Amino acid sequence: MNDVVIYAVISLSAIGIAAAVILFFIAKKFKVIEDPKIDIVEEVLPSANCGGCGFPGCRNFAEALVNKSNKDKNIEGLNCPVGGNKVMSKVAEILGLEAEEKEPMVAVLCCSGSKANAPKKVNYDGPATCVFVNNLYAGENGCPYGCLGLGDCVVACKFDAMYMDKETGLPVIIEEKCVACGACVEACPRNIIELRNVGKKSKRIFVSCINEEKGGVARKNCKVACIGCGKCFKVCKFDAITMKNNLAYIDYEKCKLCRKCVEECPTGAIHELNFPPKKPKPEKVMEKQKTETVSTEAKVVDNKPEKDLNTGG
Amino acid sequence: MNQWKNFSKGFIKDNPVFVLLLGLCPTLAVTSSAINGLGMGLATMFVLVCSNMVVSLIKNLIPDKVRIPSFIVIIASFVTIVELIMEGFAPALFEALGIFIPLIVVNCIVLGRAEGFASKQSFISSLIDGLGMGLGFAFALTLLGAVREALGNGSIFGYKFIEGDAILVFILSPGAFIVLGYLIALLNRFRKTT
Amino acid sequence: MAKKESSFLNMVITLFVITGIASLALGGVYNLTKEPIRLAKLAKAEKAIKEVIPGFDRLEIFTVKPANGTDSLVFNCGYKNNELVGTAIESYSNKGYDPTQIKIMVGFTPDGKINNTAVIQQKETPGLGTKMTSPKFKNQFVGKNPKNFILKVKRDGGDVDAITAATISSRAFCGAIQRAYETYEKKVQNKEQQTQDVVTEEQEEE
Amino acid sequence: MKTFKLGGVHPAENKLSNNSPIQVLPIPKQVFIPVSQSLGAPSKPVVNKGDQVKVGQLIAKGEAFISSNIHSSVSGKVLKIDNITDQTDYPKQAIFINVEGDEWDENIDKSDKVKREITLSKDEIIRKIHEMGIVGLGGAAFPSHVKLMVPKGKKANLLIINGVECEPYLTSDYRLMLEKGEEILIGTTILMKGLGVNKAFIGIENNKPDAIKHLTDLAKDFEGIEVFSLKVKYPQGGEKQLIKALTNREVPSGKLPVEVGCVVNNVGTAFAVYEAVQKNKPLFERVVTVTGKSLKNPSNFLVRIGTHSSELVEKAGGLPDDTGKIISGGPMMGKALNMIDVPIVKGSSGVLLIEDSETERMAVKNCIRCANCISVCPMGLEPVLLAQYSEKEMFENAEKEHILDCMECGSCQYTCPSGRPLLDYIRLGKFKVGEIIRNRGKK
Amino acid sequence: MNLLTVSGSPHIHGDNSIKKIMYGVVFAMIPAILVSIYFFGLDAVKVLLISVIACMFFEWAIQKYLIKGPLTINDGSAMVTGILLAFNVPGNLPVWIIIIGAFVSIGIAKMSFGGLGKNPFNPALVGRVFLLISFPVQMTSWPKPNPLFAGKVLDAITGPTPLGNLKGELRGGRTVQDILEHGTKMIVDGKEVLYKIPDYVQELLGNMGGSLGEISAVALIIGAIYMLCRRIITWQIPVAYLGSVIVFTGILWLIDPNIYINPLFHLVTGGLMLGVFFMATDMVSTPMSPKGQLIFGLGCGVITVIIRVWGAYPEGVSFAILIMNAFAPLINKGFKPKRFGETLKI
Amino acid sequence: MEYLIIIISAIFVSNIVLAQFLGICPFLGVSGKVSTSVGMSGAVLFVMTIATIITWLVYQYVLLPFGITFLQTISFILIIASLVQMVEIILKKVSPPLYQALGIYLPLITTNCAIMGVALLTVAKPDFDLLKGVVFAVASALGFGLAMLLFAGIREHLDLMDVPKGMRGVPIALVTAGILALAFMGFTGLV
Ligand SMILES: Cc1cc2nc3c(=O)[nH]c(=O)nc-3n(C[C@H](O)[C@H](O)[C@H](O)COP(=O)(O)O)c2cc1C
Ligand SMILES: Cc1cc2nc3c(=O)[nH]c(=O)nc-3n(C[C@H](O)[C@H](O)[C@H](O)COP(=O)(O)O)c2cc1C
Ligand SMILES: Cc1cc2nc3c(=O)[nH]c(=O)nc-3n(C[C@H](O)[C@H](O)[C@H](O)COP(=O)(O)O)c2cc1C
Ligand SMILES: Cc1cc2nc3c(=O)[nH]c(=O)nc-3n(C[C@H](O)[C@H](O)[C@H](O)CO)c2cc1C
Ligand code: SF4
Ligand code: SF4
Ligand code: SF4
Ligand code: SF4
Ligand code: FES
Repeated sequence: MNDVVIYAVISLSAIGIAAAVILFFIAKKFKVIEDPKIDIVEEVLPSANCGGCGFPGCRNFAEALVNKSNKDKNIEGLNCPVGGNKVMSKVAEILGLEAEEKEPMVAVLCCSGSKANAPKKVNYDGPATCVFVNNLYAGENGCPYGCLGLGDCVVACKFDAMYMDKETGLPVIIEEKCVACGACVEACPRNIIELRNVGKKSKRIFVSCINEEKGGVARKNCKVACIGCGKCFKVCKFDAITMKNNLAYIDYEKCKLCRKCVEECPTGAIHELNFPPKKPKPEKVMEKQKTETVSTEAKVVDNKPEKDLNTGG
Repeated sequence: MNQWKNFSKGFIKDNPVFVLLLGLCPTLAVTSSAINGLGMGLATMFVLVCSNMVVSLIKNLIPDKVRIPSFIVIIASFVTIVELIMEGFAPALFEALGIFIPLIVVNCIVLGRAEGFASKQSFISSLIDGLGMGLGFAFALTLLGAVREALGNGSIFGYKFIEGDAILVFILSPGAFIVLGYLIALLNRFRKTT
Repeated sequence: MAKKESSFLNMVITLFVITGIASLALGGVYNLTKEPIRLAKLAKAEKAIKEVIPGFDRLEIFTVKPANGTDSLVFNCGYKNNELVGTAIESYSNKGYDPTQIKIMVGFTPDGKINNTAVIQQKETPGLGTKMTSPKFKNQFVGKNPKNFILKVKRDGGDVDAITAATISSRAFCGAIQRAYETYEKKVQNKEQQTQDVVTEEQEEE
Repeated sequence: MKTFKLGGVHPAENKLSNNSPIQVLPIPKQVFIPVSQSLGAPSKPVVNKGDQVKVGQLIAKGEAFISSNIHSSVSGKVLKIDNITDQTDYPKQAIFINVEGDEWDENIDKSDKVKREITLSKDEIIRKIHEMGIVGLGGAAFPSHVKLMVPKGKKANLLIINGVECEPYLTSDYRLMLEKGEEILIGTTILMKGLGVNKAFIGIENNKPDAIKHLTDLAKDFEGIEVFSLKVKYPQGGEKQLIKALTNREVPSGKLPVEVGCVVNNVGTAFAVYEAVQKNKPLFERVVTVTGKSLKNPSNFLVRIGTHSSELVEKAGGLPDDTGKIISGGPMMGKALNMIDVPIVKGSSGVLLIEDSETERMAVKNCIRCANCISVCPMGLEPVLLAQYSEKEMFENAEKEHILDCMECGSCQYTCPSGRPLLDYIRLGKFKVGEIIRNRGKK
Repeated sequence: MNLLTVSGSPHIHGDNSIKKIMYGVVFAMIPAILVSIYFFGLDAVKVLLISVIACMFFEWAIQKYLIKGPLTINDGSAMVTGILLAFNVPGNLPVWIIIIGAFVSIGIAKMSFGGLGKNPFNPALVGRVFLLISFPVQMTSWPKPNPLFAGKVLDAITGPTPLGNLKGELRGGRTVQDILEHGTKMIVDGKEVLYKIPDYVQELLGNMGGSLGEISAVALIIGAIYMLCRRIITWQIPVAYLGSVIVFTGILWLIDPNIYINPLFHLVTGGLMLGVFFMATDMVSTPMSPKGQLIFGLGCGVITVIIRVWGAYPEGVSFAILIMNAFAPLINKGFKPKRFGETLKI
Repeated sequence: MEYLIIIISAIFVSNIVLAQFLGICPFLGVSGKVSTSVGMSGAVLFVMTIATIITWLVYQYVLLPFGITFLQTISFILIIASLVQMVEIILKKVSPPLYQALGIYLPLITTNCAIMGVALLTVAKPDFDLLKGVVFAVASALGFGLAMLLFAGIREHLDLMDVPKGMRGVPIALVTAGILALAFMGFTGLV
C-alpha cells in the first residue's frame, strides 16, 4: 500500500462522511413532510391522465384521494372511471377504506339523425367542428337538437372508443372500449351523449332523441324523432318513462328492459341494444351488425312500418 | 420475469436513447464516428453492468437515506476505473471521448437503472438488465456514429467508401442533432407499424 | 424492496465503508494503470519524434524558452553514436481555427533544414484544418531550410501552399514551425556563444 | 379628412341599391313577430291566441332593465304564440298574427307633416322611447332608452349619429338620410335633449357625398349638430372606431362609449326616435335593403316587422336561381340564413343574396404569418394568435391576449391571404372564454 | 337551385392570396436574375433552374409521399426558396451540391415542420449555411464575373469576393488603405495575378465576385421597391437592418479607418442587400408586429457586423438572419402591437 | 478583456448546449415553455456557480497536492449530488416561493452533465484561477439559459402549428436544435 492509496482513502472518506453528516443535519433541520401514500396511490392509478376523474392528472387525483381519506375517512364521490372498481378498491385498500361500488357505465348516443333519417338541407362551409356549427346555426339537417356529425366527441375520446360512421354521419361508440370517462359527454355541444348503466348483459333501452320541439316540427327534420306522443309513457308499467317538453326519457335505474315501449313507439325513436332478435321476420334481420359497432341501426329503423304521425301539434 | 425479454427490451422497445431519451449528451457529443460511438457505448455498458451487479448485491445492506449517494459512489468508482484503463490501454479513444468519460457518472441511464431496477431485483436480473440496456445504448451510439460518419466523412469505422468530400456538417454539432432527430422519427414510424 | 432502517450511525458507517472501499479499489487500479498510462503518453511523444528525425539511439531532452510566445518548448536532440542526427522540437500555435492549441513536432537536421513534421494535437475542423496531417501539405516542408523558405502562406507573401479553404490552419501551422525554427536558431547561436541560459536536463533513454 | 388610425380594410362597396328610393312594401297576409328582438331578456307576450290587435298595439312587454317593448306591426287576429325559427336558426317564441285590414292605433299621428318643436322633457323623452320599443337600428338592437340613461358617475357630452354605413351593399341608412333628412335631425335633437348634451356629430363616409351635402345644408337650422365627412374605411361604423375618427377619443378596452363622454346612435334610430316622440309611433317598421348581384331590382323597402324575408325578395324580382347564400345584414357582419322564410326583425338592416360563384370560401391554407390580419385589426389584436389559441383550446392564453376585445368585424378573415377561418375560431374562443369567466364569477 | 350554404361572417374575401404574394416576390427578383445571367451566363441559368426544380420536386414528393396532405406545390413558395437558394451560392457550384442544398432547405428546414408557414427558420438560408459549412471549399470559390457581351468566352477563373479578400488580407496584417490601393497577389492556376477590390460603381452594378444573386445592389433595390409598393414587405425590417449596419460600421470606421472599412463598402458588398430585402423580410420566420420587426432588423444588423468584422466568416448576413429567426418567437411574445383602448386617452 | 473573451466564448462561440453538448437532457426536457425554461436556467446558474467554486477548491487544495487527481470524478459527483440535495432541502424550508420557482428543477440537475461538465472543464484549464472559473461558470450557465430560452420560444411557437405526425415531439425538437446549432456556428472565430 502506497501513499496515494492512503491519501485517496482518507480524503474520499472525508468528503463522503462530511457530505453525509451535513446532509443528515440539514435534512433534520429543514424537514418538510409529504404523505408517502400519495406515491403509492399514484402507482395504482392507470396513469392515463385522461381527466375523467375531474382532476388534471392522475397525480392530482392521488393527492385528492389521500387528502380526502385523511380528512373524511372516506373517498366518496371520487372515482376513476378508467380503472373502474378494480382500481378504486385497490386504492381503498391502500388507504384502509371501503370503496363504494359504482355501477359500470357506458356512453350512449341519443340521436338517430343519420343522413338517411334527417337529410341535409343546407351546406356548411367552415371549420368542421360541432361547437362551431352549434354556435352558428342548427346544423345541416336543420334539427336544432340533433347530432351535427362533425365528431367533436370522437376527437375527445382518448380510448379510441368512438369513430364516425361515414354512411350514417353519426358517431359510433364501441362499447367494449368505452370506459365511461365522460370526455365525449363534455365535448358534445348539444349534450347528445349520455352515460348510462351497462345493464344486464349490456342490454339497454333508451330514447335516441333529445328533440324538444313539437312532433310535427321535429318530424320535419328527422324521420325518427321523438314526437312526444306519450305512447311509451302509457305503456310502461314501471314508471321508468317521463315526459317533458315533448320528449320521453327512460330512467335506466327504473327500466326493467321489458321492451314494451320499443314496440309502441310510432317513429322508432326508442332503441334497444344487445337484445337477441325477437322473431326472425325477414325485414327485421339486423342487416348491419358488426360485433363491435352497436348503435343506431338506421336500416332497422327504416324497416319499421310508417305510421300516421299527425299526433303532435 | 422472462429473462430474454428483460434483456432485449433495451434494444428497441425501451431503448435508452431512442425511446427513453436518456444520456443524450454523450450520445450527441461523441458519435462523430462509429468507432467513438462504439467505444463510448461499451464504456457505458461496462459501468452499467458492474454497478448494476454491485448494487443488487449490496442492496439490502444500505440504509434508505443514503441509497442514492452510495449508488453514486459505486458508479463513480467504476467510471474512474474505465477512465484509468482506457487512458492506459486505448489512449487515442480516451482522447477522442475526452470529458464524456467522466460524465458517464451523470448519465441518467446508469443511475436510473441502479435505482429503478437493480436496487429491487435479483443479481441475475440486474446483470441481464444492465447488459441489455448497455447493449441498447452501445447499439444506439454506434448506429448514430455510423450514420454520421457515413454522411459526414464518407466512411464507416474508418473504412472510406467514397473518395473526396462528404457532407461535413454531419460530424459537427448541428449534424448530431439533426441525425438523431430523424433517426428517432424513423424509429417511431417503424415501431408504430410493427 | 427490503429496506434497512436509516439511523445516523449506520448511514455514516455505510458511507464510510463504501467510500473507503471505493477509494481503496481506485487507488489499486490507479497503481496498476500508472505505468501503462505513462508509457502510453511516452510512446505517443516518441512516435512523433521518431517520425521527424532519422534513426537515433539516444535522446537528450530539455526545455528552452521560446523566441516568442509564453510556453517553453521541449527540445529532443537525437544522437546516433554520440553524434547529433537531428533535433525534434515540440512547438505549438494558438492561432488555429479551433481554440484548442495546435501542437506539432518539427525535426531539424543539424544543418538547419526541416527534416519532417508531425502533428501531435489538433482539433481543427475535420475535412478542412485536419488536412494539415495529410502528406500533400506536410511534404512541402521536407528538406526546406527556413532561411530561404519563407514560412508563410503564399497569400501572405510566403512560400507555403495553404490548405484549400483552411488558410487559418495553414497559417497556424507555419507559425508553429517558425517558432520552433527561431528558437532553434537562437539556441544554436547561444550554444556557440557558450551562454547557458537554458535549463538542461539530461535523461537516458533506451 | 377624418378616419380612425388603427387597421381597417376597404372591401368593394357594391352599393347596388343606392338609387332606389324607399318603397313601402305591401302588408303581408301573416306576420311572425319574435318576442326577443333586442339585446337583453326576451319580452313577455301580453296578448293571447285569438286576440284582435291593431297596428302599434303593445303585444309583448320588456320587463327586464335591458329589454324592449314590442308592438304589433299589423292589425288582425293573433293566430297563436309558438316557436319559430328566426335569424339565429334556433326555435324562438314568436307571435303569429293573421292580417286583417290595416287599422292603426288611434294615438299614432299618421300625417306626413314634419313636426319640429319638441314639447317633452328629458325624462319624458326617455320614457317615450322606452314605451315605443325603440332599439338601436345599427345592428346590435340595443334598447335605446338604456343608452340615454347615463350611469351614475359618468357624464355624456357628445351625441354621435352613425351615418357611416360602412358595410358593402347596404343602403338603407343612406336612403333614409336622403329622404328623411330633416326628421333625422329632429330625432337627433330629441336624443340630445334626452341625453342632456348640446352637441351632436353626424359621421358619414364620403362615398355618400349627396347625403353629406343634404344633411349639412339642413343642419344649418339645427343648433349644435355638425356633419362630418369620413374617409371610406371599414369598420368605421363600429362605435369605438367612429368615436376615434370623429373626436380622437379612445374608448378603453372593455369599457362603454360613455367612458369618454360619447353615445352613438344610428341614423335609423334617430328617425325612429323622431317618429316615436313626435308622432307617437312605436317601432314596428323599418327600412331594409334587399340586394345582391343577381337580383333583378336591388331595392330599399319600408317593411313591417315580422314580414318574411321571402316577400321582400319576391318584390325585388324574385329569388335568382344562382343564389348560394342568403345573408341577413351586410356581407362582413351579417348572418347566413339556412332558409329564406325568416321574419324581419328590428335589427334587420338588409337581406343580401350571394350568388353561387362567390359563395364558397377560399380554400384554407397554412398561415404564412404575413401579419396582414394584425395590421388590419381595428382593435389592435393579433387575430392569428387568438385563432390559434382557440384552435388549440388554450383559452386562458386567448383571454390574456384580450380575445374579448374583438368586435367580430371580420377584417382579419377578409384580408387573410391564406383564407384562414380566423373569425370563426375567434368567435369560438370568445364563447369559451366567456364561459370560463362566468364560471369563475360563480365560484 | 342548389342547397344554400351557411357559414360564419365575413361572407366576402379580399383578393389577396399566397400565390399572389409569392409570385410577386418572384417577379421582384427578375432584375437580379437578369443581372446574374448577364455576369455569369449559362452557369447562372443552370444553377437557378436546378435549384428551383429540385426545391419544387422535394416539396411535391414530401407532401405526396410522406405527409400525405394536400399538395400546395403551385403556391410559389418553393420556387421563391429555390431562387433564393440559387442566389446564395456561387455560380459554379456542382449540381449535386445544389441538390443537397435544396433538400436541406425544403426537406429539413421547411417540410419537417409541416410546410409553408410553420418553419421557424428561413429555409433558403438553412440550406445555404448547411452547404457553406459542409462544403466550404466549393462554397467559397467564386467564379469571376464575366459579362455576357464582353466578348470573352467563359473560363473557370475564380476570384474572391471583396469581403472575403478584405478579411483575409486584414487577418494577414495589412491595412485597409493598403489593400484597397495595391490589391492582392494571388495564385490562380499557378499564375500570379493581381486582385483589386472593385470600385463602388462596379460593386453597385454587380461586377464583383460573389453569390449569384447578391452581386447587384441596384437590381435588388429595384425589386425591393416593387415589393414595398405592392405591400408584400414592410419597411421596418430593411430600414432597421440597413440603419444599424450603417451606424455600427460607421462608428468602427471613425474609430480606426485602417482596420475597419467604411460603411458604404459594407452596404454594397456581400449579401447584405439580398438579405435585407429578400431574406430578412420572409414573413414566415420573422416577427409580426412593427415594433418587433424593428428589433429584428436591429439585431440582424448588429450580428452581421460582428461576424463580418470579428468572426471567422467573411460574411455574416445568413447567420445573423438565422440567429434572429430563433429570436423571433420571443420577440413576438415581448412586443405586441398597440391595442385599441389600451391606454386611457380622453 | 480576458474575462470578456471567456464570456463571449462560453455564451456564443462554444455554447455549452449547442456546441459542447452538455446539459442536453434538460435542454430537451424542460424547454416546453418559456417560463419553465427561465426557472431551469436560474436553477442551473445558481448550482453551477456554487458547484464550480467548491469543486475548484477541492481540486486545488486536496486532490492536486496529494496527487490523487484520479479521484476527481468521484469526488466531484459526490459534492455536486450533496450540494443539490442540500440546496433543495434548504430552499424548500427557507424560501417556498423560490423553491416553487427553482426547486422543482433541482432533482434534474444532479444528473445534468452541464454542472459536472463545467466543473471538469474549469479544473482542466491550467490558466484559470478561481475568479476566471467563476466567470466561466456563470457565462456557461448564461449560455445554457440563452439556448434554453430561444429553444423554448421556438417550441411554444411550434405548439401552435401542426407539425407532421411523424416529426411531432422529440424529433422536431432535435431538428430545431440542429438548425439552431447551425446558426450559432456563425459565431465561430469570434475569440
Ligand atoms: C465549419 C467550418 C470550419 C472551418 N474550419 C476551418 C479550419 O479548421 N481551419 C481553417 O483554416 N479554416 C477553416 N474554415 C474556413 C475559414 O472560415 C476561412 O474561410 C478560411 O480559413 C479562409 O481561408 P481561404 O482563404 O483559404 O478560403 C472553416 C470554415 C467552416 C465553415
Ligand atoms: C350590458 C350592456 C350595457 C350597456 N350599457 C350602455 C350604457 O349604459 N350606455 C350606453 O351608451 N350604451 C350602453 N351599451 C350599448 C353599447 O355601447 C353598444 O351601443 C351596443 O352594444 C351596440 O353596439 P354595436 O352595435 O356597436 O355592437 C350597453 C351594452 C351592453 C351589452
Ligand atoms: C364592425 C362594426 C361595424 C358597424 N357598422 C355600422 C354602420 O355602418 N352603421 C351603423 O349605424 N352602425 C354600425 N355598427 C354598429 C355601431 O357600432 C353601433 O352599435 C351603432 O351605431 C349604435 O347605434 P344604435 O344603437 O342606434 O344601433 C357597426 C358595428 C360594428 C361592430
Ligand atoms: C417577402 C418574402 C421573402 C421571402 N424570403 C424567403 C427566403 O429568404 N427564403 C425562403 O426560403 N423563402 C422565402 N420566402 C418564401 C416563403 O415565405 C418561404 O418559403 C417560407 O419560409 C416557407 O415556409 C419569402 C417570401 C416572401 C413573401
Ligand atoms: S366513448 Fe365517451 S365516455 Fe366512452 S371512453 Fe370515449 S370519451 Fe369516454
Ligand atoms: S354527438 Fe355531439 S359532439 Fe358528437 S358528432 Fe354529434 S354533435 Fe358532434
Ligand atoms: S374580427 Fe376581431 S380580431 Fe378580427 S379584425 Fe375584427 S376585431 Fe380584430
Ligand atoms: S392574415 Fe392570415 S396568413 Fe397572415 S398572419 Fe394572419 S392568419 Fe396568418
Ligand atoms: S446526458 Fe447530459 S444532461 Fe443528460
